[in-house]
Amino acid sequence: MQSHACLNIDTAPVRDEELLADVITRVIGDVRHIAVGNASPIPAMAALLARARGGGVPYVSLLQSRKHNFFTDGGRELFDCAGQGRIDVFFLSGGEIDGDGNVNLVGIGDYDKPSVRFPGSFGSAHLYYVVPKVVLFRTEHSRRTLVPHVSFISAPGGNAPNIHRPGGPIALVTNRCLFAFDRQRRRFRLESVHSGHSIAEVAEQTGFDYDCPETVEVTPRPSDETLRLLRRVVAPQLAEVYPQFAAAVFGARAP
Amino acid sequence: MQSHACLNIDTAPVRDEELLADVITRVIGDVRHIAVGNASPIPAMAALLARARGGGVPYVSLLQSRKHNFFTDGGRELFDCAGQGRIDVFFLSGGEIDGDGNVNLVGIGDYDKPSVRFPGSFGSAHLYYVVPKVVLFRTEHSRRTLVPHVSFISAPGGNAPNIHRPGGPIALVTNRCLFAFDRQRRRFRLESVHSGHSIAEVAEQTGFDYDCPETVEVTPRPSDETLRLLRRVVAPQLAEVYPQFAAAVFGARAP
Amino acid sequence: MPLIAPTIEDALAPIRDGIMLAAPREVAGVPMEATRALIRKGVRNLHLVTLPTSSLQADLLIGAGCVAVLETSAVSLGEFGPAPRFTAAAKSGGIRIKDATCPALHAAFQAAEKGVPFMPLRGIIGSDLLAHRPDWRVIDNPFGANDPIVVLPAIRPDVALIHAHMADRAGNVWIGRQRELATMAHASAKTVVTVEKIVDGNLLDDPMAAAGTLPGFYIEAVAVAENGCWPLGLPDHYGADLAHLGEYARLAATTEGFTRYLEKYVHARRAA
Amino acid sequence: MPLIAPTIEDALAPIRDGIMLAAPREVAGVPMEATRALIRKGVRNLHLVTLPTSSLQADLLIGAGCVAVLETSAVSLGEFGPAPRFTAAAKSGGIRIKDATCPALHAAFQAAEKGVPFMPLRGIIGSDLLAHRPDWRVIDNPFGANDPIVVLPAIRPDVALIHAHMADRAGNVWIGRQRELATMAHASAKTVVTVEKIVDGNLLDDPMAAAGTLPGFYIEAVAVAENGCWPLGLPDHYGADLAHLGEYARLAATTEGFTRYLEKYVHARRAA
Repeated sequence: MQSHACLNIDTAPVRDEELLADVITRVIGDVRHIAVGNASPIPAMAALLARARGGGVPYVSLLQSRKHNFFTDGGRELFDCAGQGRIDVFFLSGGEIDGDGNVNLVGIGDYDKPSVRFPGSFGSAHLYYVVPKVVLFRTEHSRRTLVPHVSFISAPGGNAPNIHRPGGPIALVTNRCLFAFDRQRRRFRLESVHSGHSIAEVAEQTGFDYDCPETVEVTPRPSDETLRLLRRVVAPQLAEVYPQFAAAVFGARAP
Repeated sequence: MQSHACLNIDTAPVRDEELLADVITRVIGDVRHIAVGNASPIPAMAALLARARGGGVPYVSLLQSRKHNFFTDGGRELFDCAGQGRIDVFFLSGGEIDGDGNVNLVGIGDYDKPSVRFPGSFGSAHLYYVVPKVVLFRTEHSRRTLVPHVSFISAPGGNAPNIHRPGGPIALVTNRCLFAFDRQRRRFRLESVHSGHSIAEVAEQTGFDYDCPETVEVTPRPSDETLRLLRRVVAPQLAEVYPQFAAAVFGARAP
Repeated sequence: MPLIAPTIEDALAPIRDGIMLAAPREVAGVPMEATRALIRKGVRNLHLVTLPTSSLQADLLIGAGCVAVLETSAVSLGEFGPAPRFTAAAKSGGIRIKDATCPALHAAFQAAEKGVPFMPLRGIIGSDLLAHRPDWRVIDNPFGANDPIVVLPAIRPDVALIHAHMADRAGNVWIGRQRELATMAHASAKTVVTVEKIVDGNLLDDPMAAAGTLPGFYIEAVAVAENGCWPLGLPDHYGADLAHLGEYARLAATTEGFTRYLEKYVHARRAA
Repeated sequence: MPLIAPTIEDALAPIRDGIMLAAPREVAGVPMEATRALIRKGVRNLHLVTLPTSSLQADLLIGAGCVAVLETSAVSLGEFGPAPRFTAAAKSGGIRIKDATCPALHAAFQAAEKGVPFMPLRGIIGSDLLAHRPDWRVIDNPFGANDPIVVLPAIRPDVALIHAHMADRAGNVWIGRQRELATMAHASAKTVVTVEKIVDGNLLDDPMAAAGTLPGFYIEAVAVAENGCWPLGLPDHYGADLAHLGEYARLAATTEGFTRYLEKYVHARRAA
């Protein structure tokens, strides 16, 4: 298995996860500190990729990691750190995400007897407000997940101007495309479509309205150097926190 | 010096400090946790005496000690612990103390250009409110220190009934006497006068009004067992935090 | 002085029907052996509050019928998918859920730690959480102008139940970086602890160890539970039993499967 | 990444005239060598805020004319009596004093740490402190009825200056039980540290050391200052120089004596 993986490590075709991590890293841009919450293997890949490229910069905090996590003040430090303005990037997903950038992590239907129940809001109802660059991420891009209006707003995409809100969404990355988010207008715009997918397919599979420019680029393929970093540097780091994911995607194990 | 101290350790006459510590320990009664702040060697003696008598009970926290201090959450833990209702006894002094139980740790005269300036209020403006048994302590019993009305209220002896205040003063111990404090009436009552002092002298030297019963007892002399504990157990412990005091009073040094 | 309890069952005495029980997050060293003992004890109607999230522990307690009210920011099995018993109970209305968000729970425990009635927190406004939390309020920031801010009432659990690597005979418990366990203990009336081992000496005597130690002063009882987080991991000491978690996720997907799981792994196995 | 500064002077670059500077309490390991370097640097008009009290450090900075505003719960030399330069400056009106009470300063730093604009605190009502702190407010407890409570605005210093036993080359600093130093760093825009020594390896790699470590993430610069608390002590490492403190108390009792002290112990002695 190990030797097999080594033979192909730099020449294997681009995996979907690699493309998405590369997109996310590009969206993030230059920052000082990227934090990644629970159950977010692809955002974790993206954060570790950013650091691998930067030679140790930016700081990366993987909430469930011991190694990639400098916090020593307990579970609250992530949120305190964000409240201090010291987290530049965070990731949120949602059972539902709508065109206003609202995310639903609670459930569908009557709150007391929901037809669908999600795990819960985690830190979204704070981090979405105070982290300057929140990247929404959902690998299932369908009318079931990207809806006109979420059933329950765990955290809203925007607020009235008098609400203290230095942070909010900057983009939504899915398995089909990249949307940018315009905070002033509270509206998504299709930015690029991943190779193998189409503008028409995105329109068909998206439940909310968004802006669609005349021409939309194809999401660039990750560079060979990016693939090398993902496979040789990031994958083994990822295996500490996401052993099943890392094994399934890369055949990687923690070093 | 050591051998000299040993010869007389159990037979030396009662020192003033020993009498006061014994009085304080009696006033405290049975409690779970006694905390002692900065610059309070005699209250520290009393707390350590209580623990020596109880064979390790109650818990004693000397704020400036490493050995007699279980706090591991930084400087705030004392106050948090008090806010939780987990400190039963604390000690306060004052540059001035008045008959309403108000203490002044700030200064005398115009606040911006005081004629006398004290160090500051320390934790009094919180602890006095939340610790059930606060013992006021002042070794200089004079009309200069025990005044009709303090110039500046660092912390008041009582509050209006709607103010959350589970704690407050229970007694005032001085070099001349013991006053008990009646929280309902916000007034001191002379409880006992120390040997060598008189009721008339207390009246002469006290600047505030207080209740004086027909007969006032002489403060009991510490028992031989108490003196033994103070000299053999407490004094060496005290020397860790109050080296100058312990050396001056007991000729004791930290073990 | 804390009780150094001869058995986990003895240590769990303060955890009675109907109390508010505080539980640590899923990566902080979860007292799973004690959780199984609680289920065997048959405790009922718990108000379970997680600081701030939970995984297997909450799911197991909910599935076993121990929980009436659940206050949490999320319950999930992480890589193993949704927490099936939590999800089923939520959908059937079998438990009352007080949905929160992680920093709100941290702040509410810190309010109790500090003995204040509430704590402010940024965010939350515009979230539907607010509508379902009548116990949360919005006030005007006293230091701002037209600046609404949420205030959260203090959470004061009856008992906190935690697991840690080690304790000494004075009941001092080494919690390391899991500082929220100290806050949890400070906020709770009583704290019950299981540990991998009891060590000689006093943890507070060594400055290095003391920095990560929760003083025995706050502790009601300590009992030894070796491998006490199994099948979850104890940070820095042992990892999770992934195969077992996979088995749990499969079995707990149905009521019948969950019953079999309980019989096999909870009722049939007494505490070591 | 934090700067591992070649000299204390280099590390002190962020401490400029007029900033709000946070200082640790007198028993938490006071950066006295750095304080002398600040005086030599001639920094002026500091807003010095102590968490929550101070002794020699504040007295020295005040006496040397570095301080315009002092926010503190108390300044005293403890067993050596009142802090003479603080007392003199207070009486002459040479500095503006914002009198506080210890837990108010802890709470206000914690407010900044949590990114909230204020923190409530019990007590204080009925104290004259309130009248002299127009920046403190009384509100009705939103969860009570007729229950006034004080709220304190967050304190966000420009720079925190602390001393600790050791740091590693990544700028991680071992602060042990002095947890308020972490809060101070979290609350402050920048944190400057002096340490007894720089150690090899990474403090965060050892779970025991990590529990008492302030991550380099929060640190601006670290410089070595051996015996850096002298004449005060460093908890668990060395005690105070009592003879020297006695000499200070005697000399600082007069302006002339204090000037002689500065010449002898501050200006004449460069950092080691």
